[in-house]
Amino acid sequence: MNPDRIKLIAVPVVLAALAAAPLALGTGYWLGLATTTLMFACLAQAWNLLGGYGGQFSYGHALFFGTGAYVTAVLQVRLGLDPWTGLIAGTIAGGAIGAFCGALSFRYGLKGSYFALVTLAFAEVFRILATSVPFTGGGAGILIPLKVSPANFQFADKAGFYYAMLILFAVSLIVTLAVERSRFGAYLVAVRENEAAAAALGIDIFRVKLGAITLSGALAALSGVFYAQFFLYLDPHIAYGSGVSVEALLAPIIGGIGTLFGPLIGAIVMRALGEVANVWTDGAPGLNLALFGLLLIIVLRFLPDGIVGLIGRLGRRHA
Amino acid sequence: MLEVANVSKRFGGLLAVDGASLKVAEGSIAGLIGPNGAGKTTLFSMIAGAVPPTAGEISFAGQRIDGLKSHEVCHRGIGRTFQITQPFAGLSVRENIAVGAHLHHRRRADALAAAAEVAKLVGMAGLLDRPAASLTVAGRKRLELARALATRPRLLLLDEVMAGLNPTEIGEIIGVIRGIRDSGVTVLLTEHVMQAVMSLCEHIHVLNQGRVIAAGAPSLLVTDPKVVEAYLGRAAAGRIEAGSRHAS
Amino acid sequence: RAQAGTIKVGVLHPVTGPLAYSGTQARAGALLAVEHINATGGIKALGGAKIEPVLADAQSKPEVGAAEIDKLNEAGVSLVLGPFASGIALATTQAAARYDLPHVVDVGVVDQIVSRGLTNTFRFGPGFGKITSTALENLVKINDAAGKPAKTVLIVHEDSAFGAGMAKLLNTELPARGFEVVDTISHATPTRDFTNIALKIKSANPDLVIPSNYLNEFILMARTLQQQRVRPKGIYAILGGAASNIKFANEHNEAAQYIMDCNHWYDPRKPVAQAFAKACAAKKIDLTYEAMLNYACMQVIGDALEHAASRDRKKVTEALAASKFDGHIMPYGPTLFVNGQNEGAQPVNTQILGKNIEVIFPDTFASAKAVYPIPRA
Amino acid sequence: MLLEVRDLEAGYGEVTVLRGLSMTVASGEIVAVLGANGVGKSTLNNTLSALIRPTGGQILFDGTDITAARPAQVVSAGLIQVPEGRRVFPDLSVRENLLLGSYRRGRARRDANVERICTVFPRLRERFGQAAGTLSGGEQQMLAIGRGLMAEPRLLILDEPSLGLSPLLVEEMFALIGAINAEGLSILLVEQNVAQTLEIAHRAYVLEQGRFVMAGPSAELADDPGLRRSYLGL
Amino acid sequence: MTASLLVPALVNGLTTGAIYALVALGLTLIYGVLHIINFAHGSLLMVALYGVYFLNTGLGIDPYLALPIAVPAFFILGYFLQRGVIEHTAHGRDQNILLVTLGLSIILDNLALYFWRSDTRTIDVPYGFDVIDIGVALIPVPRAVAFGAALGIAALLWFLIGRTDLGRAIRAVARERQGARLMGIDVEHIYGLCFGIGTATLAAAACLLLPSFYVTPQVGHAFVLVAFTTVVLGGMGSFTGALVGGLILGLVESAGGLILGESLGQIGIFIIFILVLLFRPTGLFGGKPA
Ligand SMILES: Nc1ncnc2c1ncn2[C@@H]1O[C@H](COP(=O)(O)OP(=O)(O)OP(=O)(O)O)[C@@H](O)[C@H]1O
Ligand SMILES: Nc1ncnc2c1ncn2[C@@H]1O[C@H](COP(=O)(O)OP(=O)(O)OP(=O)(O)O)[C@@H](O)[C@H]1O
Ligand SMILES: [Mg+2]
Ligand SMILES: [Mg+2]
Repeated sequence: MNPDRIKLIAVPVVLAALAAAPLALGTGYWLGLATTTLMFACLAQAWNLLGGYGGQFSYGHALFFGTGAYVTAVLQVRLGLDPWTGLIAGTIAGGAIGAFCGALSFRYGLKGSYFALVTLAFAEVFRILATSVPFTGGGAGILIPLKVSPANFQFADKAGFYYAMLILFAVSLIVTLAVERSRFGAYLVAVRENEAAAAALGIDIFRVKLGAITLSGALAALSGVFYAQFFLYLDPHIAYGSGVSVEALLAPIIGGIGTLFGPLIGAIVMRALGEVANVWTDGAPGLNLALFGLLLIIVLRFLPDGIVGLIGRLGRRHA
Repeated sequence: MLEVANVSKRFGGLLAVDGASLKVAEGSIAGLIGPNGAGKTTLFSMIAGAVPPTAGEISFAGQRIDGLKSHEVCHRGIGRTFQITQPFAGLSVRENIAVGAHLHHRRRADALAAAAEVAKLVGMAGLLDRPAASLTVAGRKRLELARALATRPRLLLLDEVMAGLNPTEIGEIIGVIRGIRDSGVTVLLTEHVMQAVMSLCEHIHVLNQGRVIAAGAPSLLVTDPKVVEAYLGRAAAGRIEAGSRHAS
Repeated sequence: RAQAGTIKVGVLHPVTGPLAYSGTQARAGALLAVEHINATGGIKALGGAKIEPVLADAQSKPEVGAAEIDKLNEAGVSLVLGPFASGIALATTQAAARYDLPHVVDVGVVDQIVSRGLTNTFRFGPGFGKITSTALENLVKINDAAGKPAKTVLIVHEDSAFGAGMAKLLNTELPARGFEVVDTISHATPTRDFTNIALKIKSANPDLVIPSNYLNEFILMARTLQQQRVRPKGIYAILGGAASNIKFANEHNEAAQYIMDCNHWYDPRKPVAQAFAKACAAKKIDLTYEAMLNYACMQVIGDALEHAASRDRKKVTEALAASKFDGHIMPYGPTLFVNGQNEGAQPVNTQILGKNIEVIFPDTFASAKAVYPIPRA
Repeated sequence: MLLEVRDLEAGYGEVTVLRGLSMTVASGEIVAVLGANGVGKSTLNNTLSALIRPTGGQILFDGTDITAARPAQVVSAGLIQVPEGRRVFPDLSVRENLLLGSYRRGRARRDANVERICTVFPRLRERFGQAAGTLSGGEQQMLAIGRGLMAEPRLLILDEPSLGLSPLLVEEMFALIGAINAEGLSILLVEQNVAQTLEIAHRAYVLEQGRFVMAGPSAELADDPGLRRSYLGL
Repeated sequence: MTASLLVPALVNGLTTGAIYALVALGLTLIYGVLHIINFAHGSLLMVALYGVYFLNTGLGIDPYLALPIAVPAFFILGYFLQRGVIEHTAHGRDQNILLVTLGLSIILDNLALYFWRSDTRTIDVPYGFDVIDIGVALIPVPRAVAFGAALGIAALLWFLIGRTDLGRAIRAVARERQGARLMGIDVEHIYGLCFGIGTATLAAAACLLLPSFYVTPQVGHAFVLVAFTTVVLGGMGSFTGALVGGLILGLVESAGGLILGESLGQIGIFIIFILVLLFRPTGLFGGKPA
């Protein structure tokens, strides 16, 4: 069977498995962990679209995450809009910021580390702005009132949040699959591999990159919107801090960059490493995180192409 | 079909192309030769829109194309290969060619099928699933050609696609290029392999230090002292003449 | 009833990440109290059951804090103490509410923590509003007592939740009390250099500087003020990270002299408090407000467990809500939770005098008299 | 023997490219290796230069076993390769590229060597301060050869040196190879330009499917009908 | 705003900028020349600060006198980090290098937290509060020393990279490894040396910084971002650039803080950064873009 076919079957299977997961996870810690894992997987999926398929590494995906989160929160708190409208508005805002930041950087031909750093700088600018303007609540942050009701994107039990997040993640996964199978996807990969050659084959590099960053921004905003609704509190550091940007790129690299399931697998593996590190060090503060860092390096040492790369290699050996 | 008029390109203090003019007739195979560093690749890059000319005009099929971007030039129907090959290294040969084929095929499956067709044309059918990164120099040159062909160009710019091939392989690729011309594509090529240039080209331009110093039929140029001195050298000129006398 | 064994209490703080210092101090304070309670017979109403602290680390991130609540819930804790920072507290109290898990908040000063109607949430320390109003009242009193040397004020604050909120309040309140705010300078955490701020203060030449920031920045600021020869009549910190930190007082004695702070602090006259201070010294725990508040919170928890005489969360919640405990080390009087906020809670004023941090206000338990304005040789 | 290769095997991962090669280069010789595209000529060169670790066999250089040596040691011993595709340092100037040629060897006469190379390739002197990455293809080829010569090699491996050079320069290139050989330098020459190569080489090997299928003095090979058919297109 | 405020603020900006330059010098070498994005830079600075701190509190060695101890020690540390850890884990892939250095920084930060606790530590040197009065401003002595040192170190690195064989080899390796190997350049060794030198400059920065700063396990983060900014602003791999870039950032931050307020003033750094990237992506002193 060719790989394209396998993926078409694998996507519904994986989503079904994720939908069934709460049966095994119970309603407590593990379900909560699974929910945040999906949230970061969605963010990672967004990063992967731009970084993995398009080769444009961003160090500032917090920019989109934070924008999605702030837009819903502000609309809800200041204008009294409902969170579902906020979800759409946040996603659009994420895409718009992506387009804006992309238009500026790609228009001027920024590539590689230069692009990476400009995204980081944009995220910082937004962090400082969010600290300094009044309608975001400034440094004191913004608090979404607690009002449990599904119409209000606040679920009484954890499973509600889990399924809400699963739907958002499914969107990001299916968008990625669609991109992979489209002309746009082929162009995106070509731009990643060699811009000069891509241009000579009729590809408008600027437009392809712009499309990718817009889409990526919108998807990343999805996870930000979810964060806001799940935790109900935001401050500039939570939304635009560099920690979020690091999370966004860590998972795809561990999982397998430029692959469909890499971000999900990477996000799961990272949480798993974190848990292992906790257990082995008995939660000794600092030591557990240090061990997590060490495990990260060890994974890289033995899996240079990420976990999906390993699976691919094993698959080839069996074939 | 293609008309280059008084085009110049300056890199800092260096005038790489200096008021060059040339014309390529529709349906022909034209050659551009000249010593290393004469500006041939630079001229190609300007035609293909990769580098903007400092001065001069370029028109294609009656329309100005200087000032257009690479991809716009490609959409007008000009394909090019790179002297220093530029494969999409992480992709397979099939996927490489499919990128070109997408210009006329929106659907992925169609593009992949078209890629297989083109590969057959350039003799890469057996290599379709090889990663481009593992191709040898010769393989990469063919891939360049295949990718450009897949965009179905009306004019094809070939920058030293034969360098690094042995005489037998050169013979094969000459056949391929003739086939391309016969299918209605105009070809402009630069090459240092005289055997190929002589047998393929109907009309040749000689570039030296950025200027066109001679133009005409191949047989005439071999005896042009300016060309011999700047480019061919006496020994090669002698060999070519001997060769053509031998053949006729 | 032989109900021996243990009672699990979640102790949740940010012991890694940017807030690690405060989190570690807080944890140390809580554990010290557990040790004392257990050493003195545990929870007698439960047959001398020992308190078993279940440690959790919020890693200075709200989402991790919330996940840790899940874990603590599964570990079967009867209640949770923590988590030092406001941003984290908002997430953890909400997560705990899902399990009807009582949550005693130690520090988090943002008032929304207790104004959201979560019945499981009890904040032992004072909130924002209380701290500021007390700070202002005391400021007026100290200033009046010294013959009103200060008329102009300059505010320096860090720009996240607590500093920014503080500054906003001060800006509306100070003019009402006869002070003129000549400038308000906000800065990021971390800030690498305070020279500009020092220069601004020098040029604005206020009588009084009111800083509100974290430990590292406070240290840098105090040192830079000294370096740049900036000499206001007084430095009156509100929740100033270092002004109530004994290490700062020792290591930068010259720069630290006469700095006043309005902060959480214990009542040094109480014997329990003195015992606590001694225990801290023995264990080499820095004597800071994080440790004090958490020690006191755990004392309150111990008392509530006695009254609940049960591990059941509902009973514990009820006991906390009804708590009238008086035996803790803080200067609050009997505990009284109204809508989750301990009404008696209030900050006190301290001043670094020589090598010591002395309580200078309120008079009822002051250990020294305020030296203000700063004497100039 | 300056270079002696016995039963050499090498490849990439699971793919074996060289399947047991044996060859020699004597002092002062020009030895050519001929073969179609992709048979492994460059693989052979890179194995000799220790960029690829052989999976079997032995390489002796001037009597010492260098099979397991590191690239730097091979260079120190005087075995220098001018690689296919030039591999000049794109950000460095022409002059700096040349200077790095004598990173391990020939430092004492560095300035004199730069001078000598610029006399051979006057084009390089004209482009002395220009970044090598912006040179034309042919100019880069000259630079790569010049850089190789800066190391005062004892055995120079040239991988398709005429690639992309104008006929005039190809002519000069072969003359140059002859000239430096006349000064006593041994040369291993990999070329597609079979006719001219056989004119100047003393001996030649023909590589097919990972093995040498023919070897002998150039003159003999040039007359071999099989070789003429498959490599000279005659 | 009066000149009496502006002038000392600008002078202060220059001295702060020199510190940024100091931290950025090592980064520009590793990042600009070898194209390794070293996320562990801040953490290594933190380790260096602890090192100097313990030399001072444990053995009573003045931070300035610690230079000849700390600099070689950190050179060796950097060399072995590259040869022993990064080289083996990165497999030559850029994204892996990024992760390895990220992993290293997580490890270092948290081991520091575990072993040295999260306390803020400072040292007291006799000249800590001494100032040079230049009339318009007071310059603290430690700042003046750091300023001079930044100039000196930048010059030294500039000479090393631009004028020596080692420097040429480093630049050669950056873009053409295979070619470098064929010239007998030991690529892995050069990477090690380069990382070592970059780390050694951090040790120097630590010695110069400690008299007027503090150490915590988190301290590196305060400098990383601004160091990256400095590198890009100056042009990757350019030491003059790092120096001038650092000074400019110091000035911008100082002036921005004065005009917009300290908090919002930080935005100036990033806006300058974005503008430079957009309009002169090679930085002020950079050559061709990579
Ligand atoms: N980006 C650039 N910057 C500076 N000089 C350049 C640049 N590109 C090309 N040149 C110079 O322009 C001249 C012409 O180069 P070009 O590549 O067009 O030559 P060419 O005729 O294709 O030569 P060859 O036959 O060797 O490929 C050369 O001298 C080269 O050094
Ligand atoms: N890095 C690589 N990874 C995998 N396979 C490779 C690699 N490099 C070369 N090969 C394969 O090894 C074989 C020999 O390649 P090599 O480059 O040695 O040939 P060559 O004789 O030099 O060809 P050419 O005349 O085209 O330069 C080819 O089939 C090629 O595809
Ligand atoms: Mg060319
Ligand atoms: Mg080869």
